[in-house]
Amino acid sequence: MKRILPFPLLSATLFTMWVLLTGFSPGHIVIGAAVAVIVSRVMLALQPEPSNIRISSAIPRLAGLVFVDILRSNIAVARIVLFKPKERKSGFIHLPIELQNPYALATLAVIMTATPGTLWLQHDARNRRVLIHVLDLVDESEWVDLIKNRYERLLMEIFE
Amino acid sequence: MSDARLLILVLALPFLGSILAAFLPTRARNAASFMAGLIGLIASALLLSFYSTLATGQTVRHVAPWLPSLGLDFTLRLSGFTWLFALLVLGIGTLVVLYARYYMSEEDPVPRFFSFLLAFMGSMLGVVLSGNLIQIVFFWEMTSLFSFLLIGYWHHNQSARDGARIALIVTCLGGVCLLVGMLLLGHIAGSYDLDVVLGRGDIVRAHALYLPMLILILIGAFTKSAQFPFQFWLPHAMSAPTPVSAYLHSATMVKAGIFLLILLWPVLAGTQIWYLIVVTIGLATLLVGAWSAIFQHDLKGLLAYSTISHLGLITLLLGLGSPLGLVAAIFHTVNHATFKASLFMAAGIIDHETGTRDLRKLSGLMKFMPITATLAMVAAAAMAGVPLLNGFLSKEMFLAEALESQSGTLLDWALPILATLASMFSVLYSIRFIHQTFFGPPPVDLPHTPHEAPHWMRLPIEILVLACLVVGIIPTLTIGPLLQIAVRSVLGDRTPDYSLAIWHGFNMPLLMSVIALVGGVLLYRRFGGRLNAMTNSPFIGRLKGRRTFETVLAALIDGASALHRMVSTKRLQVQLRILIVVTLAAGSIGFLTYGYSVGNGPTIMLDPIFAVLWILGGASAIGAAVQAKFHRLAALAMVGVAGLSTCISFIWLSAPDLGLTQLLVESITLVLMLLGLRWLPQRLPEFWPGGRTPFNVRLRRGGDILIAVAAGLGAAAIAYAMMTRPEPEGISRFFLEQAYHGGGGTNVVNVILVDFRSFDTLGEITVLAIVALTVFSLLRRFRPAAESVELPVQQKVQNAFDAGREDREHGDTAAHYLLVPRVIMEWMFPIILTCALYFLIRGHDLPGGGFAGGVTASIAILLLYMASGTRSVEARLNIQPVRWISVGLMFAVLTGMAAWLAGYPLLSTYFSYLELPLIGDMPVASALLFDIGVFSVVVGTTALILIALAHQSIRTPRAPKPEKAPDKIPDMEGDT
Amino acid sequence: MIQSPDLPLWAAIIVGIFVLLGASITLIGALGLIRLNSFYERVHPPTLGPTLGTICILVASITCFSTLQSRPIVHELLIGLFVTMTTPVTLMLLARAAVYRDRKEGSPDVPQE
Amino acid sequence: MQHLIVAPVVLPIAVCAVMLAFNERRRMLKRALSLATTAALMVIAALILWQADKTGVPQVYLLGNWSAPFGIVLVADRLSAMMLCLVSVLGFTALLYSFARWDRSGPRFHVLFLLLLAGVNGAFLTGDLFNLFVFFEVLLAASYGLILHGAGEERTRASLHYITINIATSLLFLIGVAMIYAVTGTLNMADLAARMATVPPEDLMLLEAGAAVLGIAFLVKSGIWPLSFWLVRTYAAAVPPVAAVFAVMTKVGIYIVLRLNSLLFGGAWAETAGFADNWLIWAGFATIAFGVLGILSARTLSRVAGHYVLVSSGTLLAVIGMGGLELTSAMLFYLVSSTLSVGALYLIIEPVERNADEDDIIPGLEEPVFDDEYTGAIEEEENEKGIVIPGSIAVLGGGFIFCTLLLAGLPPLSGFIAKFAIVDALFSGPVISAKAWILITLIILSGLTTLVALTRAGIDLIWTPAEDSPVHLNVTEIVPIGLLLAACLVSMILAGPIFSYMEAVAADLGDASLYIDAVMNAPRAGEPEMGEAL
Amino acid sequence: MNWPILALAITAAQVLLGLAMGCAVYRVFRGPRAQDRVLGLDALYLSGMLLLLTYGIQTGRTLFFEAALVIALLGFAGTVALAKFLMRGEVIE
Amino acid sequence: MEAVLALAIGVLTASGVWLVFRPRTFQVVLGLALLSYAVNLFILAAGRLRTDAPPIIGKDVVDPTLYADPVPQALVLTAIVISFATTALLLVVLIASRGLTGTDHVDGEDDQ
Ligand code: NA
Ligand code: NA
Repeated sequence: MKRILPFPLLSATLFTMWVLLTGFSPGHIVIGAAVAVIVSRVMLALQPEPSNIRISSAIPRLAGLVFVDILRSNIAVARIVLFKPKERKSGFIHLPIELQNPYALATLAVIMTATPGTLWLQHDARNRRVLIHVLDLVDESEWVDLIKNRYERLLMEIFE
Repeated sequence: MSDARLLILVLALPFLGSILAAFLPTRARNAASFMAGLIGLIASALLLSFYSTLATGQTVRHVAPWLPSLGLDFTLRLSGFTWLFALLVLGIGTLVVLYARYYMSEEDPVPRFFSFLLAFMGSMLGVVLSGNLIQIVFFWEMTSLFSFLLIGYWHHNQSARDGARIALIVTCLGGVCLLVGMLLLGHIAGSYDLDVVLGRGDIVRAHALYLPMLILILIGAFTKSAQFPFQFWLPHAMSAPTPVSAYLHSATMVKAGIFLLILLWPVLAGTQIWYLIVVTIGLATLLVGAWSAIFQHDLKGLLAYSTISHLGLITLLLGLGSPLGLVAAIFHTVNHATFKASLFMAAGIIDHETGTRDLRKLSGLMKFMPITATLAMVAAAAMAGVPLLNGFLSKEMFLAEALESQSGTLLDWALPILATLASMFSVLYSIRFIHQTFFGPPPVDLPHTPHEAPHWMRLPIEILVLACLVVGIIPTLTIGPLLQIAVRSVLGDRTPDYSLAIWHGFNMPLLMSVIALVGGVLLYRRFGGRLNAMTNSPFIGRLKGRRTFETVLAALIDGASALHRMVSTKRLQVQLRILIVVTLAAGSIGFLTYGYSVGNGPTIMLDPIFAVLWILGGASAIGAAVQAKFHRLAALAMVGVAGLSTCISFIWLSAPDLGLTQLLVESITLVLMLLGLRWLPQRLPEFWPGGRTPFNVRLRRGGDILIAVAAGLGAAAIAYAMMTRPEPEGISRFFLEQAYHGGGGTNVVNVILVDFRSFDTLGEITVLAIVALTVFSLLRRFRPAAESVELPVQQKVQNAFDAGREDREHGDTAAHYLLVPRVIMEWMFPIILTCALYFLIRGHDLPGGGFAGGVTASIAILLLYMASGTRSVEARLNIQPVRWISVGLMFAVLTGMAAWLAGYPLLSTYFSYLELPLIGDMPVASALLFDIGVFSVVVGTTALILIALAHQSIRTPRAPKPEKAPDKIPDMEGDT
Repeated sequence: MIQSPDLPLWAAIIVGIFVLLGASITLIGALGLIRLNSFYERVHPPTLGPTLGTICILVASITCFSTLQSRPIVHELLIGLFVTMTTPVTLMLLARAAVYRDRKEGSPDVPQE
Repeated sequence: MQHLIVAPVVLPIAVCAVMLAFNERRRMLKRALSLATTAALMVIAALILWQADKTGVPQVYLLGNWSAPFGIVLVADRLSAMMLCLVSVLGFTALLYSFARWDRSGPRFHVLFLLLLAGVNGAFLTGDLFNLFVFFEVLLAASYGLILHGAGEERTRASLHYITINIATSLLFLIGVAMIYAVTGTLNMADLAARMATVPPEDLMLLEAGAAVLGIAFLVKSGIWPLSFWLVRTYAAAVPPVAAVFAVMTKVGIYIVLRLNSLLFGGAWAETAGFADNWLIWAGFATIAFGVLGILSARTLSRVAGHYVLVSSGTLLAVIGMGGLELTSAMLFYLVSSTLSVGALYLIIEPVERNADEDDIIPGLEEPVFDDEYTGAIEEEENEKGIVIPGSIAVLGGGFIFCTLLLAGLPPLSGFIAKFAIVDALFSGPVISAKAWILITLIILSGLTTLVALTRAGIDLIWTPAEDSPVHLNVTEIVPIGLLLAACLVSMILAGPIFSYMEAVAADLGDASLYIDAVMNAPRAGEPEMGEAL
Repeated sequence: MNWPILALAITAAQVLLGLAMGCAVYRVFRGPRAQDRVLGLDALYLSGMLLLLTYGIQTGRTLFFEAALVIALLGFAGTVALAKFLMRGEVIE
Repeated sequence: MEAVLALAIGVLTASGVWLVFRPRTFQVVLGLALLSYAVNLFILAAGRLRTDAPPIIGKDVVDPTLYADPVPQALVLTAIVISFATTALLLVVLIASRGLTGTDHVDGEDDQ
């Protein structure tokens, strides 16, 4: 199984993608399967870092959390843009971080950046810290707490 | 009686001999000369066999079709006159061959000499034997060519090279004039056939184009025969080996012009304008030549000017227009050939034996070479017109004709006087030639000790001198019949009565002869001693023909260069401006003719968003134009905005395929530009001295703005006119109707690309392949500018930063920077590839296709390179772009060729919908296979270009930097 | 003007509202590009478009096409997925580049490494 | 063998696809393949010519089996067949010549060379306006690659101009095609010709403007003044075999002008008949005059050759403008003769100049600053000394003289006949017009100036003693030059039959309906003759 | 039913998106730094993508979906390249 | 729509022409890019404008009046590909020229 489908999650994604794109005809399901198997083997050549994602309830919890956060921050940022509140102050934060798995880091980076109001700048692997920029920096520790407690924990659960 | 076809042999023999000689070994002097001599003899013998035919007054013709549609047949024609002339060419040619055998040194590549000589002989025969005006010109030009090679035979001498070049240019100039003249003559006479033309003299002379035609033909003849003012090339041709001079300036080359004038005399002569031009030129040449000859110190120079003078004499005779003049001209042509050839040969012997031709050094050679001296004296006497020699006879006829001239102009009384004067000069230089060479004290300081030449070398001179004597003493028995045949063939019924007797009683011509002889002797006694001290001929010496020629030529070249610089440019900007302006002008012709009108077809209502889109797009285009010089990145972004507007417009205007493709191309082009930008120099804002942009710069910019606005307005106006017109009933309907039923696809655009017009697509992928290979090979030799070789400043700073911190290693900054993006972009690689396959597969029915798919795939590769770096990617993936291109091209071509198997034309498609169990309807179109080929080529191409560009950054400069050496040599060829 | 698609009223209302909503949110995000003062502030609002703006318009699109073709058409989800994956990449790279450039010029607003 | 018509295009592409599959190190294999291909192209072209002449009607090939005007058609009539022959002869000889060493001064020479031939052949064969654009691009792209072949500063600089101008010109081409399509709704040249008469009068302005813009695109390629300043420099920068085939590239532009002028403005339709003639004549005159000035002021042989290319283009264009059966056939003969001769000249220039300056063998071929890390082993520039053949100077001199004669229009080679035929045709009318006189003067001037320039150069380079070392000539250098000169000699001897062929071509051109009918009624495969028009 | 109100809503949405694009282009023009322009270009592409989606809804055709997909999936390539160029001085190292 | 597109073509052309006349290679490349947008739109315009009528047909009998003219679209597609290729080549040549001559002036030498 591992030899035919070295990256099952990827293959599944590709298959789903193919079927979504082409429609649910039997022919395309066959082709989609073939594409999923063949193309995912390309990744073998690229030798990505091994990932061992644990399928658990943490995934839907994270997704829900992200969705709600995105909604909230959308409103928050829209408010800032439209009304330009005086008290606002933006700034950079150095954030210590335990995560080391690159996939976990990538996911965190995507979440942070996709959420309006926060921006991931870079991860310093040697000093185990990330640099982020926050649009509405009311209290630095609040952000640290938010990220460490809400996201990092869930991500640890999924990836490490 | 002889077969006319023998003429072919006569003409061909010299050429065959020439080719043969060219292949002889360099030192085969004897073989070459023997063969050449033999050819001369055989050809002469063949010619002699025509005597009986020609004696009856007939003309021999041989016609072979060559270019019938242009009225050009290969015609050989032998009349009495041409027969005599051909004999002269061959006879003297044979003697020259014999002479040259001894004259030419063993060190010289003699076979080549004989090869040229024979070819020249053949060309001369060609001129003489041609029965077609154009054919005459044909061989005429060939004589120019081969004389050029002969004159330049000793091309290690500067003077030989110059002499050859001047002769070639002057005679070829005449040649082209002659060609046009002959064409006009043929046009007037209605045929190029010589016999036809000769029969239509009256028509020709009465024609409106007679004068231009005459002038053109005369220029041809005069340049060849070294008539004033074209005479200057002839003395310079003396740098040729003496046998060549003997041949060219006695019987051939210079006589070609005379030949032509005699040949066409019945057609052209007899008008007032003919008389005025030809007589004047002939007279001028006669005098100028004779006068100049007196003052030459070089034996050959003296003979050269004497030749010019005698040619002038003959021309003058022809110009008179009287039949007797013609007789005299023909007679003198023959005579001059004999004595001049022998004199040249004698001069050659003197040169050969003493090592000099300088009259001032030569002296008293009579003692050393008595036989040669005697021969030379006889020949010189003939040249001077001494009685009992042939020169005397024809000169008497000339003087008689000079007296007879009745044109009613000043020339009538000037001619006899000037003719006598010229004869006197002739005597003078003949005496000088003989006296200074053979008499006087023994010579001192000669390069060689002179002695008599070998017997065989003297033999040709002996024969020629004998001819001078025999003709001079018993003309009626010797030259008489031959001359009669020749004259009759030219004049026909107009042939006059003439007498070749030596004694005509005491008459004016005899008196003039005596005056000339006595005068010449007296003049030599009076002034002969002073001649050696003169460096220049008085009066005429100022007319430096050659210098004038060179000056004119140089002025022409300088003028041309200056003019050329004025009407051309090396600058790209100017060229582009011209291109656009010319296009604008050309494009507006239609509008100026028919007026501009807007059509009345259906239009569509404006979508507000479309207007917004183009406010942005247009502003960005202008912004890009303004910013491109100093803010390249900004300009690039603005071009990107305009590009996006274009993409969205495509989609809005019902062209989803275009939108899709353009979007993909946009991305890849942007990356390409950035890859290139790396190697461009920094641009700093302009600083003009004084702080103001100079006026000329502002003027240029203003002009550019004007042109640009005009171009924009033009494009807009035309586009609007197009769009508002009702659509013509064109071919598009067919494609819409047939795409599915005939082409098996619902995306009509794609069906057009891979089926209806798949040949276009084949060409298109070929272009892609070519460009990729070109880029690749160009970049192999890429050499960046000095300041770009180094790392970009950003990387240097970042590396320094990494090096300066304890907690960092080299490359950490980049690694940290790219960590997250790299992870994401690597995992997107298979996703994008899947997308690429999706575009490929669906293209036939929906927007997409091989090109879109291919570009998508190469963007996947590109992202990988950007995220992970060249070395890292190539350590893992071996992309082998060239192989992709190769396979793709093969796929496309083979798919197209598959149709041949079924008996259909290339690229005919096959499609059907397969009913597969479980799977259902599957479209199977061969066009899809073709599209796969396209896909493959596009992937290979784009990847090759991007990778080749990307590789420049990691190439190692020659200056050793071992730590930066590449880990691995990537294989772009697909061969491990 | 192009006619609107042939939809039942309920769907038309959903589509209309979501399209307008998505466009408005995107516009607000874009306004941020104009209204905010520094680059690091301007980086944030454009994510309104890729996130909520996109979601709204995708919802409209899914509703519209699913209704039109009477079966769930959800390939729009892919766009959402891709945008979510790619936009952060560009923004973080760009912002980091900006930090580097500002730092090199000695700007006091950016933190030292 | 109905597929023969498509072979000149497809064969080189297919061979290139195969060649690309092999590593560049397999040089002998590639040489063998490309030489065999060019030889085959000569045979194919000869067969097509024979077929076209035998049948007398244009042979039509429906690509994809779609009938005209919908699909793309290839049309091989006498004119295209003649052009195919011309380019194949030049291609074969230039390729052979390149074996002397030029094919090694950069990678992928053979592929680019063959694709250039494919592009040129496609342009000569296609009967579709847009397909013409595509093949123009093929030949241009290949020419970009070939001009850069050997790299070096001058080549790069020259090609920068060349490429920029040609890209701009290609855009004009597209604009022209679009305008014509907008008015007529078709791209097929025969269909276009047939529709000319039905264009509504209010659309004529667009049609003519489109044709004019299109014409500019072709005229740039054919080297007309003042749009041709790039040409001389570009050709001079190219390596000799490339320059030799480039000699045919201007003729592609000429061919198209001739073809479209006769099809669209040939007088079948009075409204626009002779639309371009006067412009062509005066532009042609200007081009000849410019070329003459250039020849006189040229300091190097390749510049003489380049300006001669201009002279010949100018002559051809002026003659096209003047028209007439006799003049056209003379012009066609001149086209063939001048192309072959200038090709030979480009080939001989380098050995001649090599004699003068031994140490500058490949100008501009400098060492790259970077180590070559791609594959290596391609361009070991062993300056292989040729075999010292006996009398190499003589051979060289002989060849050079022949070239001079050809270009100056002197006998005994075809240049003389060509010049004669044109002037003869100009004189053939009852009244000789002022334009005819101007053209004659210019032709004669150009011949003379060529003579002056080439003699001067030839004497300096060949005769001036500098022969401390004999010239090294390769057999692969002599044979191609010899072949081209022999072709000129043969065309002199066989002038009769060649001229009757040219007259047939001219007659074909005079009758557009022949072409139109052949294309529009060409039957699809698998359908009865005269299949239903779709 | 074709609801005019829906047509109006979509057109209005398009105009709003157009204004969003205008804001982005403003940033491209204004700068002041290269990163601002790049940011503007990126935002422009996203608005353009949404515009295409609304056009798909407006016409009821799924044909324009792929173009939007291309922007979503590949549009960032250009921005990445620009960002890398700013940061590292070259796009591919 | 027609007028807007015509103006768009005009502005693109004018900007492109202006840039093509400039002395720096990069300007010329950008100019050619703008010109090729203009030309592509121009070709599309030659087939007349249609909105909401992409030439993607059903499988039944086709009414040609319902679709935009597909021919110009096919031509533009080919033109896009070719101009992409030649632009890439020009770009490479210009950086090669810059490397060899040391300047990015189109003539390979600075005139001032
Ligand atoms: Na964010
Ligand atoms: Na003396």
